[in-house]
Amino acid sequence: MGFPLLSLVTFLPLVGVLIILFLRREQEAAIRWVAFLTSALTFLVSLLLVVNFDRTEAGFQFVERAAWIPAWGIDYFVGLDGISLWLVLLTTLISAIAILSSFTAITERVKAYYLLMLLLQVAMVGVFVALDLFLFYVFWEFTLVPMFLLIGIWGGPRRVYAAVKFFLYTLVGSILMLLAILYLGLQTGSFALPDLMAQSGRWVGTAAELWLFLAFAVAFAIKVPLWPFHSWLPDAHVEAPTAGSVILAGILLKMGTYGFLRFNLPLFPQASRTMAPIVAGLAVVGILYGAVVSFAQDDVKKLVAFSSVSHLGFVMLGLFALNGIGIQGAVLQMVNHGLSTGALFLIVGILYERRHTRDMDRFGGLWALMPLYGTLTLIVVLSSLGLPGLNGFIGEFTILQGAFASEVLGWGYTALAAFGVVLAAIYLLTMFQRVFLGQSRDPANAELAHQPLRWHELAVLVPILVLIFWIGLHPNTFFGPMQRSVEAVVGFLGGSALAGW
Amino acid sequence: MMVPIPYYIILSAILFTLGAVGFLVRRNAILIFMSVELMLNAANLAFIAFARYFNRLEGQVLVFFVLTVAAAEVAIGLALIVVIFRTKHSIDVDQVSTLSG
Amino acid sequence: MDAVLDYAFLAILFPIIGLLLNAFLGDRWRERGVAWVACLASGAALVVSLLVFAALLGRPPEARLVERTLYPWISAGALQVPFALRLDPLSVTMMLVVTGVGTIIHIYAVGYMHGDPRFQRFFVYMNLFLASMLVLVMGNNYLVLFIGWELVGLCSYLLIGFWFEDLSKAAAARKAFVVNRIGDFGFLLGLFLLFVTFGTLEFGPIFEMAEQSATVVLAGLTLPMRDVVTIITLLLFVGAVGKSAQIPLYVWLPDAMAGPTPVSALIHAATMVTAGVYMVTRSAVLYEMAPLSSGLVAWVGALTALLAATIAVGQFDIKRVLAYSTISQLGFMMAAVGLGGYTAGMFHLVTHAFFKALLFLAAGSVIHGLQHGMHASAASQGAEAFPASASPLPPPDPHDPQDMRNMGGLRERQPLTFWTYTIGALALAGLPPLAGFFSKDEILADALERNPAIWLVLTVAAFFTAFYMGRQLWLIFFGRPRTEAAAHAEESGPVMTIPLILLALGSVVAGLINFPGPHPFADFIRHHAAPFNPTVALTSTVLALIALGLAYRIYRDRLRATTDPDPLLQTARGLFVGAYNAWYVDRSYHRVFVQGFYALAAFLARPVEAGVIDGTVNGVARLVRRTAGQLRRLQTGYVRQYALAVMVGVVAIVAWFLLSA
Amino acid sequence: MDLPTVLFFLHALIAVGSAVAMLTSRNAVHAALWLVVNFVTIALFFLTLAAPFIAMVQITVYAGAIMVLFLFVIMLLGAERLGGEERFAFQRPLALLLAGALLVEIVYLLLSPSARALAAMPALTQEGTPQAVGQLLFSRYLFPFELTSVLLLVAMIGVLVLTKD
Repeated sequence: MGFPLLSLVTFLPLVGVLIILFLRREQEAAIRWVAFLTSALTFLVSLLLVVNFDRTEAGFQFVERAAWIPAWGIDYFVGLDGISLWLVLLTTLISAIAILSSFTAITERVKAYYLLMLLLQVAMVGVFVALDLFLFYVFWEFTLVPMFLLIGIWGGPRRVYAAVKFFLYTLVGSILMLLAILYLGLQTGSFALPDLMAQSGRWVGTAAELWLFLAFAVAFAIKVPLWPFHSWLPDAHVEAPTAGSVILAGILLKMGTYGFLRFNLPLFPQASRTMAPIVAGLAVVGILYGAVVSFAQDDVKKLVAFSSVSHLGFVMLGLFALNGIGIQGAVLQMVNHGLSTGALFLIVGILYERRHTRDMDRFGGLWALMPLYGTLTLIVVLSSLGLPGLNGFIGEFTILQGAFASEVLGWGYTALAAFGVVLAAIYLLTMFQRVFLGQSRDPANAELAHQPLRWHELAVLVPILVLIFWIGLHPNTFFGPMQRSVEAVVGFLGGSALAGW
Repeated sequence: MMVPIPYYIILSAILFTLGAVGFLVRRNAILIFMSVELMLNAANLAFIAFARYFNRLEGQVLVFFVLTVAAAEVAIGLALIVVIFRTKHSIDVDQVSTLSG
Repeated sequence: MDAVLDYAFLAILFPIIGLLLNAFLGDRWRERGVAWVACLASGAALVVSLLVFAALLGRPPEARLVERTLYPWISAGALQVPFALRLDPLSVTMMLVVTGVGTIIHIYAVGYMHGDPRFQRFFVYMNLFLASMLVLVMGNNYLVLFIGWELVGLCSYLLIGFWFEDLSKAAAARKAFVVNRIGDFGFLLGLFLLFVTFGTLEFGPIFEMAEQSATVVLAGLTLPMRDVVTIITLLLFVGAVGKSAQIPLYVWLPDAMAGPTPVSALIHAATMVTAGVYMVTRSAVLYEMAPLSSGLVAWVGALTALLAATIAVGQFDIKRVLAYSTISQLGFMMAAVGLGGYTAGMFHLVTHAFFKALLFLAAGSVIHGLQHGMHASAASQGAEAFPASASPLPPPDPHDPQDMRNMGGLRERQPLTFWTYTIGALALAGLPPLAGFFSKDEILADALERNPAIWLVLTVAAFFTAFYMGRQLWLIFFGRPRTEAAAHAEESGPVMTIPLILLALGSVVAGLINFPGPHPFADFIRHHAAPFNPTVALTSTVLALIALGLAYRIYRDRLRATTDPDPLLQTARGLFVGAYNAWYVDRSYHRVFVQGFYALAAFLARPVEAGVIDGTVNGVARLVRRTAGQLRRLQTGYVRQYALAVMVGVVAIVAWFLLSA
Repeated sequence: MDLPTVLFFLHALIAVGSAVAMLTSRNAVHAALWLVVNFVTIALFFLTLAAPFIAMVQITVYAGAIMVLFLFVIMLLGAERLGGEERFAFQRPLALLLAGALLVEIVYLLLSPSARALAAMPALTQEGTPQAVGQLLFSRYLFPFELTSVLLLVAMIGVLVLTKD
């Protein structure tokens, strides 16, 4: 075991926590900067992971393992493969962006806010690097608390309702997962993922496999959220502060899809094959349903929230295509959604901070008032609706191609899901039109012309835009390292999936 | 000739039950506390009896710890009673039901 | 010379550099700097295209296919898509059309857009369009083609909604994008099926495999290649229907005229909308294997040609007439390629690019002139009061510079525009020796040879074409000015008229590239060309002359005031009103699809989402709360009662021990 | 019946009697004094069970320190007697019933065949002298022993915090 780089990336934000604890509550600027610099530093350190990543290796790298609760075979066991690599990077990036985006938006209880943000970051990275199921569960649940508080304290008018709903809904699923984790641990005597994968013969093919699959699936499906378990999401998004929404959409939802990919597929391959048509069916319903409902919203944030339901449907469809193309597309789409939807929430936040409303009927003509802002929004909107040349297209195309080529799904899934691309154009362009085009419908908008984007608002959007173009034009930077790991997962699923169809 | 262990245990049980009864029927917070002490003592008696029977000193060590805990508990408990008395001007436990659901 | 081929990607790169320069630095320059950058970028792309053309000509005919991989674009599992270019006669033809017409229109737009506050943005979009269109035509696989395909759609969206302060223009832009997306939906499915069938998306290997293997194994079934290809080509055609505005997805194109006129000329007449024709030609191998698909292509094209031509007769908006005319001409091209007349289709694509761009630009010049006239006349007199008219159609808006009823007599005010417009119109009507004559004639000759029914439909459509062009000429340029604005209209400046002259020149001589007999163009793109058919040529020329004469008889001096009803309204009232309303197709679509979608969205968002899905969740929560409300009564707060409960538990547990022991 | 048994019953009678007296005293001070008696008798039992150290601790800590604390608080609050009526009529009979049931259960358990083995008392080998207990406390149970110091500290601070005005 060499230098514990992965643990460093995971726990580095705690340094910031420690420093902030020693600052006085009134030193708000110092607190902000410490929080931002810590998370920015974490992001830079996490870049070392990419640099040192061995893309020819299918298994886990940067592995660290130490006994934690030896009596029950629980270890502190972390590692990274080509799939979690990008999610860890996404987390460190989005966390830094979310912290920077709160500089002017959060003015109350500043100290507590940034402490929670940094703690949340630790937990989220932990989720993506944990290889011990128990450790995973601890990190998984630990993300709930800071998020609960972020929504509940700094949220909108119905924040308490939204926070409690978010907390309880996700907790219900997690409990089933805990039971399944304990069952697995007791069966095999180990909670380590590689051990469990090696011993999966114990339950594969039995009725237990199906139940275990379902127990994990419910937890993850609520987190994703897979239709029809999504109704906590719009409430949480609408009430959460901007940075909370960014993190929620950008990272927390990915924990669900990541869970499916990391645990459900390799541990329960046969159940995955059996259940694939059902899960993919729900995903397709989610794609269409999310898109149509999104169209009917007046609140921009709610619109974006429902669009997440639709986009995550694509990710789920790709995963349950159960072949290399679909899964690679799904992993990339997780990153894409984190960037695009995160950016959309940032954009809505910028507007909300100035106008204190998100009702689309009260905007209009904003492109003329804020040309740069309008253009940036348009790029993000286009990325979100899957325009070729930008990131969304690569993900969606690969997913749909994977689903089309899938052994377990019929062509109908792809056909219906592809129609979601049409619907995405409808609701996103309608949103753009209602907010940015035409004439202003509220005289209060005139002030916006005098409030151009501030430096930190640009600073949060620019890196995202760079990545939007990068992924769109050269996706192989991202496909390359995940290739082998995805092949390994596909290998567990059996069949000729390696070939692609 | 020694007194057999069951005698001690039965005595311990009787004392324990008496303590429980005291806890349940008295309203005076201090008396309730005393009943708790009685129950602890009953338990201690059982510990010592078994320690003698098994010839193990661990039982006695445990009683030692129980005594320490009891001391701490009494200190805190009585302080609580004092605080309650200050606000409610009574130590009748039936006067205190703010935790009612 | 071959070295040029390695640098063909520069054709795409130059406009990209141009747009980046203008986007990031353009606000520091004045209009002049922006214009120079944009036009030079476009001109550089033209030069590259010409050099590539020359390089290809320098090679023997069978070696005129060069592929250059720029970099591997997508490698996900088995899906391997390179970003690669394919240079062959077909793509070079398109490159020349795109960059040639594109450069001329860029120059024209410098004058047309002069003074617009978003001048810089306009040229950024235009350069982006050029780059995207070049990606579309130069890609060596369907996915790269699709990038261009969607990006030109984006440019179309941005440019239709260029004056987005007008919500109707923004809505037209969205409509265009969404309708195109519906087509792209089919196209995407076609791509998926192509990939699972052939394992690649590159043109070369696909065409080779399609021709060589008779069967294909899909999802465990062995299917005849012919059937699979039929499905593929049908799906791809859905995309072409959207992009090239064919029945039933043509409805976006007339609305797309909301964009600035140079955009209508470049995107919505000369280049982007022909992408569907290009795609079908590119996939000729596949379409030839699937008679069902190509038959459908031909019929959809022919019917679109006829339908749009009839609608064009009933329009008053100068650009709408041209828009429906474009749809109609695209129908001609589609019919041609559907019938296997790829040469004729592509030939018509080229000539049409010239004369339709010319018509649009000249129309822009007319509009420009009329706007000047309006400014001039507004100073001398107030708003004109119009008497109510008895017409079933709404009277013209006196401030609409595009309504032909507000024009008349412009021949004298704008002579250069008049002459170039006339050349374009006659080329479109198909009079010899103009370019349109040769290309249209070749289509008709092909049609008569292969499918006389389609020939008949197309001939009728050609008749209507000549008629509505005649109508337009008379309404705009002849008679007396019907408004003050028309009387004060001014000729446009040289930056606009020189492009008109260039395009007019092209409209005259472009027919030469596939002059009957040697058919040089057919040789170049290596597709068959129908021999010259004197009967067809004579018939269509005579019909066109009759139609023009008829228009002259009907419209000569009949409209004297803006409120005078159209003469056709008296002779064929029902038909004219129907044509004016585009046979109510758009309206029905709105009723059924748009409002249906609104209703569905409202239904899902309110009763279903709030009631059923969230209702279930909140229902469970309410149930828990109610149960808890009952259970909380157990928590009396009396510590002794809690103790009693504990005691019950103790007794019970001990009893359980006793009984189980 | 031999002497130790007789003495045991005598002692037991005092223990139970003092407990009952404590329960039934109306005056809290009396109850506390009865409890002291009870504690002392239990300390005597400890002596007979070879636990002299614990017996001494019992007397000093319980009968001494803790009970003094009780008496002190009773005096401080002046709450020897409680007025008012029992509000829950079911509390007392139910309590007696449950206590009786528990007692019956325990006795039954001790009379069960498996408990017979307890009857024979093995010979004494380990006496709970201060030295023996101390050695155990400072060796194997050192950590818990140290923890009790923390516990007592916490209790001390807790009391100060709670009763501070």
